[in-house]
Amino acid sequence: MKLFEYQAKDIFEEAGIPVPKRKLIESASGLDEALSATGFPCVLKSQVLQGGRGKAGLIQFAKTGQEAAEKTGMLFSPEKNVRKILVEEALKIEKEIYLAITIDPVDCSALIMASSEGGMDIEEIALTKPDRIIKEKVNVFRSLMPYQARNIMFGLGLSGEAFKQGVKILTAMFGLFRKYDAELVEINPLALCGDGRLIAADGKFSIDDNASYRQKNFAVSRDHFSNDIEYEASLEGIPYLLFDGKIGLMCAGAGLTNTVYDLINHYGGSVSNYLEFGGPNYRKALEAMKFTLRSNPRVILIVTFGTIARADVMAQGIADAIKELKPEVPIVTAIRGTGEEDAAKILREMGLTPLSDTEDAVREAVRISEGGLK
Amino acid sequence: MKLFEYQAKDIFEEAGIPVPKRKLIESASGLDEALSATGFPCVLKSQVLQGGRGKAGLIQFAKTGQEAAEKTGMLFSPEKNVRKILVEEALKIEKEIYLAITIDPVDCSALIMASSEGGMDIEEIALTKPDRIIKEKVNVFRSLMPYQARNIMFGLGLSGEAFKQGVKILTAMFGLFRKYDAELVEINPLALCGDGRLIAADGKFSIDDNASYRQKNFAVSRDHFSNDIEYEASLEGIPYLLFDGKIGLMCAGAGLTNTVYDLINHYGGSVSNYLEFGGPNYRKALEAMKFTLRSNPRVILIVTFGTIARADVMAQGIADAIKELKPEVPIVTAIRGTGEEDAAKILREMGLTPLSDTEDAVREAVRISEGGLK
Amino acid sequence: MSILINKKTKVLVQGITGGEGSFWTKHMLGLGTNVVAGVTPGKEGQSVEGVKVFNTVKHAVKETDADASVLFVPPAFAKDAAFEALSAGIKKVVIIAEGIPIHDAMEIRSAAMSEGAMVIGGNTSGIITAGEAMMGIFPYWIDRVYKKGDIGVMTRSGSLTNEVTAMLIKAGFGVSTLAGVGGDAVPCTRFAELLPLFQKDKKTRAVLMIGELGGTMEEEVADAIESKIFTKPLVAFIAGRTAPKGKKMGHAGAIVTAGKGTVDGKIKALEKAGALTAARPCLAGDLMKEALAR
Amino acid sequence: MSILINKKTKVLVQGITGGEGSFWTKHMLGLGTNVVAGVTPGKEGQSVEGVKVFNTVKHAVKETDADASVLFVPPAFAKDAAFEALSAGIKKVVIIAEGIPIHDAMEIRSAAMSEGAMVIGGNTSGIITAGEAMMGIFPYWIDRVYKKGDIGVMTRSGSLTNEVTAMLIKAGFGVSTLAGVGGDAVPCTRFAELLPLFQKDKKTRAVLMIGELGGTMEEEVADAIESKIFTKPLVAFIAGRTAPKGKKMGHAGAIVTAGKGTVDGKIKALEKAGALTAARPCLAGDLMKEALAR
Repeated sequence: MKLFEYQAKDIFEEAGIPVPKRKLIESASGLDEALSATGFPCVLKSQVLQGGRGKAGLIQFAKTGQEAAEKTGMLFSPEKNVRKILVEEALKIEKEIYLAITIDPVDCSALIMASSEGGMDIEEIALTKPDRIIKEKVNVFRSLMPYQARNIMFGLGLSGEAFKQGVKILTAMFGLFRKYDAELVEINPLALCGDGRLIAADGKFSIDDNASYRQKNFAVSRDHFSNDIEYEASLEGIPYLLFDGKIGLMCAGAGLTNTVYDLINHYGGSVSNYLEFGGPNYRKALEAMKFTLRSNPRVILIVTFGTIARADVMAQGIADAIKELKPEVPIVTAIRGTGEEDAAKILREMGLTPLSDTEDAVREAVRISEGGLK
Repeated sequence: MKLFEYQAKDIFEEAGIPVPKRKLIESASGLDEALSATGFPCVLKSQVLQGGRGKAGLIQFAKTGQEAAEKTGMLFSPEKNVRKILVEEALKIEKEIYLAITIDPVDCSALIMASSEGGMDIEEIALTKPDRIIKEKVNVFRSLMPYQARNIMFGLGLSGEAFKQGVKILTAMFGLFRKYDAELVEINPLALCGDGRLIAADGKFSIDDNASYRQKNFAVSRDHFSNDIEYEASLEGIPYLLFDGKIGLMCAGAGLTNTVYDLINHYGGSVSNYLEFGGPNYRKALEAMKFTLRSNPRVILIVTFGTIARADVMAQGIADAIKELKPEVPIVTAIRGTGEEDAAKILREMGLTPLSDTEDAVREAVRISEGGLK
Repeated sequence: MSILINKKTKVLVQGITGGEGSFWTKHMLGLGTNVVAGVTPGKEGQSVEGVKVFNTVKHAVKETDADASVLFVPPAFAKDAAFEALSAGIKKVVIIAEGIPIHDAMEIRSAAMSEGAMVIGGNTSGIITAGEAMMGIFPYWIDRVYKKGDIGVMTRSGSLTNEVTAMLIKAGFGVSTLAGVGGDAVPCTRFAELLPLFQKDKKTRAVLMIGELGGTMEEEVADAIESKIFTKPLVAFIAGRTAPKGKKMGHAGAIVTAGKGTVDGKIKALEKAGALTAARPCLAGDLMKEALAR
Repeated sequence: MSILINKKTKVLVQGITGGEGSFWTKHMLGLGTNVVAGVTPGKEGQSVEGVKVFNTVKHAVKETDADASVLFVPPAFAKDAAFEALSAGIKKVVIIAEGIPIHDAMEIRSAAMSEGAMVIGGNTSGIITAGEAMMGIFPYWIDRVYKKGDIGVMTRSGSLTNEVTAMLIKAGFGVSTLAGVGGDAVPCTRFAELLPLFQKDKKTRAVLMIGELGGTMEEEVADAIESKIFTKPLVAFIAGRTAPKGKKMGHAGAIVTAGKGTVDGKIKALEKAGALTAARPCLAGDLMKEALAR
């Protein structure tokens, strides 16, 4: 789960990492109080998870109360549809540093990356000037050692107080990385300010979803999703993505679902939703079909090839769902795997024509979705 | 530093390890309040660091208030000279388990030892029936894993609730071992009570002196020493032991001091104190001589062979100490190492006869201590 | 011959008394797997499908010389169970569990590497040597999916593996050993680490790799081919070629980030190294014939 | 020849700008030691006794190919400095500091073992190859203490080493390499681990071991002789034979506990293995003659 900037900064602050003066507001009414905490100039930062907020106009500067009020109104407008704004003091930044900790899956070490050329173009720098990125690996059974933090900070060209502060910040970041089962802890930019202080001006923090059972401080909320359906599906534990195409997918297994998605594109079709109901969800055909229908598909395509996720159980679930939901759209199936003969029988009894080849099913679904007769 | 039983139990309790109901008293006046907490029967446990408290009569049972008062008075009497008593509920023990974590210096792992034959005779069992001791090593870069705790608890023959509690207790012990830089964490006996509970009936906890800079919760106190001189020397950082012989040692280096101690015994002499003033203390000749004189020696024997601990600096320190303290006992020296020529000169100027051979010096000191003329 | 497991491998099942553990123990035995012991703490003395249950792996290994272990434990306990197997000297461990915390996976892989062991998974169907033995959850009873043959298969997926392998069988091939490295972002064994085993195995003529977008495992395979660590024919199918950037579709490992891990990049690297890549599952069989004819 | 260090060893000094670091750098150079670099964080660009100072070991190694490091850092920083040296690929590290926390020492020794490196110390005078090079704090300028010769010396002590070595010199012998394993309860290198090096070294005819009560290092040496890992003559002096039981006299390592580590036990084990043990330091020379004459 990705945390929002305001959550990341709260965690940073708790760990002793310097962050700007700031206040979160959820409506324009909180602005005055926030401004009295931050002063001017200030920054209005929309709390959304997508990247490139600056270029999308979701980060605004203001020098006066009036300017701040106007821009806050703009961001909260239905057009921008921002739900939370972090109001912050504007920093006088002399230099932007990049600092991140992630996982190296090959070495199985924690990978620290740093660059003295932080800021918006860090991905570009990673691609074009990889030597400008300093790397240091940390054995997962050991902690970050002070010498490793020093290696980084000397590599960044820091000295004096900023050097010492940098060592402390990185050490604190590593503690957070381990404590919160993080996939990524990133400060970008870590601002070296005019007064010599280092301040985390922006931060990313991503917590491993598989560790949610032991990381209960943060819950997925509606804010994490771009629409209600994806949010509600996530509450059911069903992987779901909404698209604007014509075929509603109900598949099992990420690899197979991705492949079906590719095949639909290959045959010129389009997808109205991506949905997996295999694995632990293979008895959830009813819920899966409800979510699929909400994407307004012209046809539902069901492809499975399960082992534990038994074909007959899935087919029965689909039969029951059809009885209850009475979908008006045609349904194409290729349900294979454990119990597939029984599955075919169940589907035939429902009046469907079960197919056994994935490509046959995809072609049929594409044909129907493009106006062909069922 | 060894902790007292009451300190160990406080730490255990903080970590969630079950301990008996108890109250520490420092005089007989606290007894009634303590008894109201523990009830009867109770145990009066003298808080001293030596082993074999039971056999020395330092642990007493009482069934009534009167009995408790009598025995408390006895323990606090000048003869026994106990400074603190832990008053505890008496447990109904069905089985005594031994559980300890220490360091394996060869493997550099944490070594867990356990036995279902705990209690007073555990050292005997370790020698005569080593197969009754279950061992499990923990890589120092990893934590104790649940499976390791299970290996131990199954090995002890536990099951059901006691098994689960045992896993928790050992896990907590391991946490304490690492958190407090422990050399030894021991529960003996871990009492399996009539009601199925496991309770730490007695505990040993030893914290690495070298880690005292980061383990500030516990300070050495007068209670840790058998006399004032050893306590005061420890406050100066000077290793010191008081004996009842005739030669006061002022030596440098543990190995050399031990060797001089051996040589004195070899030549039939006896030692009034063991004292090292080398290493970081090599400029503390005055303090060292004060402590040495307090052991009432018939002769002071000074043997050093230093590199960083410069001979000339030590000799000058001794000369200054003689001027200030004007000791009446004779002084025999063998001060060698860096600057030894200057050292010899300084000592001669003080009227001493510096020797250069350790055995010569030892023989001379023994001779004088046994009544020979200086 | 085969890689990783065969009829003689002495298999231990951790979590054998659970629902999945006992169900799959029956099927592993059914395929001929030499399941010698099971472990469930507190259940020593019981038996499952005739297999003796022990309290600890240490005890099970002492009594049965088990030399491989398959874990049917929930993801939160996978690290403990894997460490228990490794500490008892077992050098081949398969973790089926889906949802292992990534920091745990890091530790498991680290421990395995430092102990010279191979942990396969998590989030995998496991390993199957067709007609001989399996450690995992394969529908070996469906003839058109896993038939004995001489093609080694390695995969990141579950259902997709059934799909693609069925195509291979349809084209007249069979499988020597199939190893699922699992769909997690930090698999404990990586594709390229299986290649030396397939290279050495006389019964494996060629390898089919079923990959996915995200990560760099397929690129590492291309490197291994380039540097002649693996010289047999290799055919790859890679899912997710049309997945929208930045959207999380399924497996945690399948995230397109920082310009790396795209299907295009993987295909280019593999083809440059001389491997053939199938655009659709149904092409895997024909491409394998082509690769073997070269 | 010699063990561990010689004239060619490229020595790094960590903590070179401190009082002790600079003092002993001068003396190491004075003996002919090839000190190639120093490290003190924040002091890069300075020099000490003509030796260049770097901010990090990584940088120092890159610039100078240093292959051994001696640490003049306070005990609280020993672990960090040792790990820094190991991580930069240095395989020989000497830690002088007295007072390293025992849990830190465990971690240092563990790391060294897993990286195939040798860390000597802490709480040691270090290593000296007489007349060639030293990493540590030896009074090499006192002729009667460290003279070139063919007796390898290994010791747990400082001042006592001077005492006993002087007796060896007095008897006409000299020293090939002297290695102090240090007086701590958890030395990062143990006596028995030095024996294969002395065994291999052609310039070492025999070994003098200066031991102490407590621990089991001397018993391990007896085992190494029994199992023919070490076959040259060995003479031992062991301090503390009359130390009262249970009293803590000096070194943390020198505690008599649980019936193990007594001087009597050590002497019995060594003599059984065929080593000679000196009852007093002054007998070491004569015993060495006897051992070599056998």
